[in-house]
Amino acid sequence: MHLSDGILPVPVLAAGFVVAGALAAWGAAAWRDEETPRVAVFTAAFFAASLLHFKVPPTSVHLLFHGLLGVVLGRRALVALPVGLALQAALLGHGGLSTLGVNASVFGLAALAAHHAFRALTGTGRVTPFAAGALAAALGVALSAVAVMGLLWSVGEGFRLVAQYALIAHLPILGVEAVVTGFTVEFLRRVRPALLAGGCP
Amino acid sequence: MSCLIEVEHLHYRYPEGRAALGNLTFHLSHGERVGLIGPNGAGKTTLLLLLGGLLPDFSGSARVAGHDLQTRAGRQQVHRHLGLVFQHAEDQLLHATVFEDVAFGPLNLGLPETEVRRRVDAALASVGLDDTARDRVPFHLSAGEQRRVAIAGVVAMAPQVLLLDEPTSDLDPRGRRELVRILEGLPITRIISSHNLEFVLDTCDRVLLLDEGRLVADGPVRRVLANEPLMLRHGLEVPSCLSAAERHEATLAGPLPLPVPHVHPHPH
Amino acid sequence: MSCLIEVEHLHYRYPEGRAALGNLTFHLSHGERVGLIGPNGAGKTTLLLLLGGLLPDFSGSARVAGHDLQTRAGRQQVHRHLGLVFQHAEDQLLHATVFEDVAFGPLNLGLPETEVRRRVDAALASVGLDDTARDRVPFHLSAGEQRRVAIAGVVAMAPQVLLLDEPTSDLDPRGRRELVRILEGLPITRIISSHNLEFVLDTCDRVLLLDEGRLVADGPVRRVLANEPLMLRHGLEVPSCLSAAERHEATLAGPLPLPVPHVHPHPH
Amino acid sequence: MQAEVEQFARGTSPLHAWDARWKVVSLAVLMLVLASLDSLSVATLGAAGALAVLACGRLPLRFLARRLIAAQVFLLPCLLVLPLTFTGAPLWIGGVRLSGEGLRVASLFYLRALALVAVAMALVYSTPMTSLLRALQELRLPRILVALALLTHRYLSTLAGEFTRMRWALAARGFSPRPRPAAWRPLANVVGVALVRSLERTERLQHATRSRGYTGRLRSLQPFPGGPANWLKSAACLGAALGLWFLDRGPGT
Repeated sequence: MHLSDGILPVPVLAAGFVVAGALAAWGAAAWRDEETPRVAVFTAAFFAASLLHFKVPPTSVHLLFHGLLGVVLGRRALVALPVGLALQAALLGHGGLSTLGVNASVFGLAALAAHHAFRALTGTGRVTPFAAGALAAALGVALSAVAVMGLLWSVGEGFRLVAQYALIAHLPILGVEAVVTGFTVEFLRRVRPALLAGGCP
Repeated sequence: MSCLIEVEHLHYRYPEGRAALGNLTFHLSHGERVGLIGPNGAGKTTLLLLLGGLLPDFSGSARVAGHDLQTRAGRQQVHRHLGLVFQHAEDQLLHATVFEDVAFGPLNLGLPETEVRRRVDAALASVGLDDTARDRVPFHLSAGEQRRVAIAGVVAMAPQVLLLDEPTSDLDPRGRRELVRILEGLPITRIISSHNLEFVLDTCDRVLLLDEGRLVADGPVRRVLANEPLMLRHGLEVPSCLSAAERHEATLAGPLPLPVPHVHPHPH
Repeated sequence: MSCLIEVEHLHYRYPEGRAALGNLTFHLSHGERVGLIGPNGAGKTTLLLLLGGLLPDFSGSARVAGHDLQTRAGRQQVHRHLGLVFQHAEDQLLHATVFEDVAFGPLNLGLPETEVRRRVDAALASVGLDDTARDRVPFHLSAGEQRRVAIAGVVAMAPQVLLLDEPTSDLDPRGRRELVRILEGLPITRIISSHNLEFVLDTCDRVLLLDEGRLVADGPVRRVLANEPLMLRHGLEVPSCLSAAERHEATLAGPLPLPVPHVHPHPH
Repeated sequence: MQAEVEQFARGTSPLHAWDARWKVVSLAVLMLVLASLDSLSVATLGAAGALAVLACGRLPLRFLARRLIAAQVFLLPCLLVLPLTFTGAPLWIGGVRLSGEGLRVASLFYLRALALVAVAMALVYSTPMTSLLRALQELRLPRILVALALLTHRYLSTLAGEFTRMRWALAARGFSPRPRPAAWRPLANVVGVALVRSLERTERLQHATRSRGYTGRLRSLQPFPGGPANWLKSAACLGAALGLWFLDRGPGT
C-alpha cells in the first residue's frame, strides 16, 4: 500500500527523499550498462503489479512485488523502486509525487530485508526455492506494512484506526504475494537460474 | 460431412474503433483443410482469435461445434472443440517443463490423471518429440521445437479443429518441412493462416483469401493461388511451383464465385 | 575496393557457456552485398550483434571500418560506420513519433540541427515514407511501415555498411517486394541475414552459409544457393526459381572452396 | 495508456509551452508549500489554485476526472474514518457523533491531497516523457535513473500487449481465471514467463538504442522553449507559493 499525498508532514516527506536518495546512490554503485535491461524489466513488473487489484472492503488493494524485486535485484532494487514509484504516480496516480521519497524508502528497506532473508534461507540448503521466495516476500510485505502503520500512527491519535486498518489490509496482500513470489522464484530457478544467482556485484 | 464452423455476416472492430473484419460469411465442415491467406493487416489473426472465443463484441453470427460465440458460455466452451496455436509459439508456453506445458490443457479439461498422461505421451509422439524432451525447459528449445510443443499442447486437448496462425513465420526450411510432415500425421480439420503460400499448397485443400477484413475469394487451393490477377490485386504472388498451365487456366476462369450466404439454412 | 569488415578466427560463447560462433573468418569490402544464411540457431543474429559492437568477450579478431571490436573504444565507435536493423522492427522503435525516432541516431552522433533535419527527410524519402508519416506514432504502423521506419532510423546515420537481421520475417509478399525496391535504392554495402532465399537472391551477390556457428560456404549467391547437396545438408532448400541447369552445374562444381586460408572445412 | 498520456502531453496550452526545466522546479516548490499548509482556508485556496494550474493545461476533462478519482481511491476511505475516531468537541450530524477536529483534519488532508495530485497531473500530462526526462537530466538527475526510466517507460507500452496475449493463451487452453488456490501456480507462471520474455526483449531494446549511438544522454531537436513567458510563469508560480506560505503562517498564528 502506498502512502498518498496530503497526509504526512513536510519534515517526514523531506526525510523520505533524503533517505531514498542515499539508498539509491548506494544501490547504483558500480552499475554496468548491461544491467539496465534486467533492472528495467523488474521495474516494469513492479509498476504492473499495482494494476492487479483485489477487493478488501471498503477499499481495494493491489500487489506490491517489492519482495520479488529485492530477491532478484538485491541493492539494485533501491534504484528500481523509486523509478517504478515515480512512473506509478505519474501514469496511474498511485501514491504521489510528494510521498515518493517516503514510499521509496519504505519499500527499499523492506526489499533489502527480503533479499537478505532469501539469501540466508537458500544458503541453509534446507529450504525449497518456493518457501524461500514466499518467506522473503512475506517478510517484505510485513515490514513495509509495519512501516506504513508506524508512519500513519505518528501523524496523530486520530489515525490509529486508519493505521490498524492499513496493517490488516496488508494481510491478504501478504498471503497472495508470498504464494505468487514463491512460484515465480521456483519458475525462474528452473528457467533462468542466473537471474537468482545474486543481486549485483 | 456436418458443419463445424459457421460464420455469417461477421463484423468486428478493434477496441480502438478501426474495422477489422467486415461481413464475413463462410462455413467449414469436418475434415476440411483450409488455408487463410491475405496481406499483412487483412484480419487473419483477428479471425482466428475470434473463432477461438477470445474476442467478444462482434456482430453477426459465429458458431463453432454448435457453440454460439455471441454468448459468454459459448466462448468459454469452445476450447473443448477448437485448438488454437498462436503465431509466436513462445506466447503459448507457460510452464517450466515441456511435460507440464502439454498437460496444462488436458488438466483444465478436468480429465483424470492417467488419461492426462496418456494424452501427453500421444501428443508429444504425434509431433515427433521423444521422452528426453519431456523434462526440458520450453524456452531453451529451438524455434521449431517450441512450435512442436505448442502444437502438442493443443493436440493433447483432442480438438475437432486445429487453428494455426502463421506457423512457419520463424521456421527455417528444415523446420517447415518437419511441420508439413507433422500436420500430415494429424488427421484433423484445420485452418492455417500463412504468408508462405507453398506451405499452404502443401497442407491445405481449400483457401480463404482475406483483404482488409473482407473475404475476397474462397475456393480450391490451386485454383485460387494460381489466379495471378487476383493474387497480385491483394498483395500476394503466385507460388513459383505452380505451372504456367495452371496459372493460365485459373486466370481464364476469372474471379471465383463466393459462396452466397442465406443458401445454407441453419441446421438447428 | 578496400576492406570494410575483417573477421579472423572469431569465437564466441553465449554468457551461459554454449558455443555460438566457432573459428569464423571472412572479409568484406566496400560495395559488397552479402547474404547470411543458415538454419535456425546457426549464429546469424549473434554474428550481426557482434559486428555491431554489442557483444564483448569474444576471441579472435574483428575489425569494422578500422575499429578493433576487441577494444571498448572500438565497440563504442562502430555505430558511426555500421547500421544495424533488428529482426523485430518494434524493438528498435523508441519514440512517440516517426520523426523523433529517425532523428534519434543522428542526434546521438552530435550533428547540428539543420543536418539532422536534412538527414531525417532524406532517410524517410529513401524508404518511401512521405511527410504525412512524420508525426505518426510508430507503434500504430503496420509491420511493413515499422520496418521502413527502422531502416530509415539507421540510414539517417549514413553508415558505410547496413546489417539487416531477418528483414522479411513479418512481411507479406507485397511488403517484401517493396523492401527489395527500397534496398535497390540504397547503394550501400550490406549484410542481410534471411531464411527467405529468394529474397537473398534478389538483394545479394555473395552468400555466407553458417551452420552451428561455423562458416560452411562463402561464394557467389547463385552458385551457393543452387548447390542442392550443400543446401540440404544444412537444413535449407534450393529456391524453386533457380533453374535445373544452374542446380546441375553448381552441384557438379562440388563444395565451394572457402576463400580464406586457415579455415578447415568440417567433416559431415 | 501511455499512448493516450503521450498524446495529451503534446498539446499547445501555456502549460505545455513552459520550459520543462522551469516547470519541474517551479511546480516542485509549489508542491512543497501545498504539502505544508495547515490552515483549512489557505488549503482551500491552495487547492483552487492547483486546479487553476491544471486547467491551464486544457486537457480533456473526462481524462482528468478519471485520474483524479484513481488517485483518491486509497485516500478517501481513510479520511472518512477520521471524523469518527478523533476525540474532541463532539458534533452531532444526523444522529452520528462526529468529532469537529476530525472533520477539520480530514478536510485539510483531502484538500492538500487534491492540490498535490492536481499539480502533479499538470506537470506530468503537459510534458512528453522524453522532455520530462531531458529536463530531469539537465537538473542533474543521475544518468542511471534517466536511462532506467526511459527503458522502463518504453517497455511498459509492450507489456500490456504481452499480458493480453498470455491471457488469451491461458483461455485458449481452457484455463478459467476465477480466483482459487489452484489458479495461483499458472498465474505465477504467467508472471515468470512475462519476466523471462521481457528480459530478452528489453535486452534487444537496449542493443537497438546502443547501436544507434545512445550512451545514456538524451538529445532532442525540440529545444526547451525560451523567452520571457517562461520567466513570467515561473515567477507567478513561485509568487503564488510564497503567498500561500505567508498566508498559512499569517497573523492568525
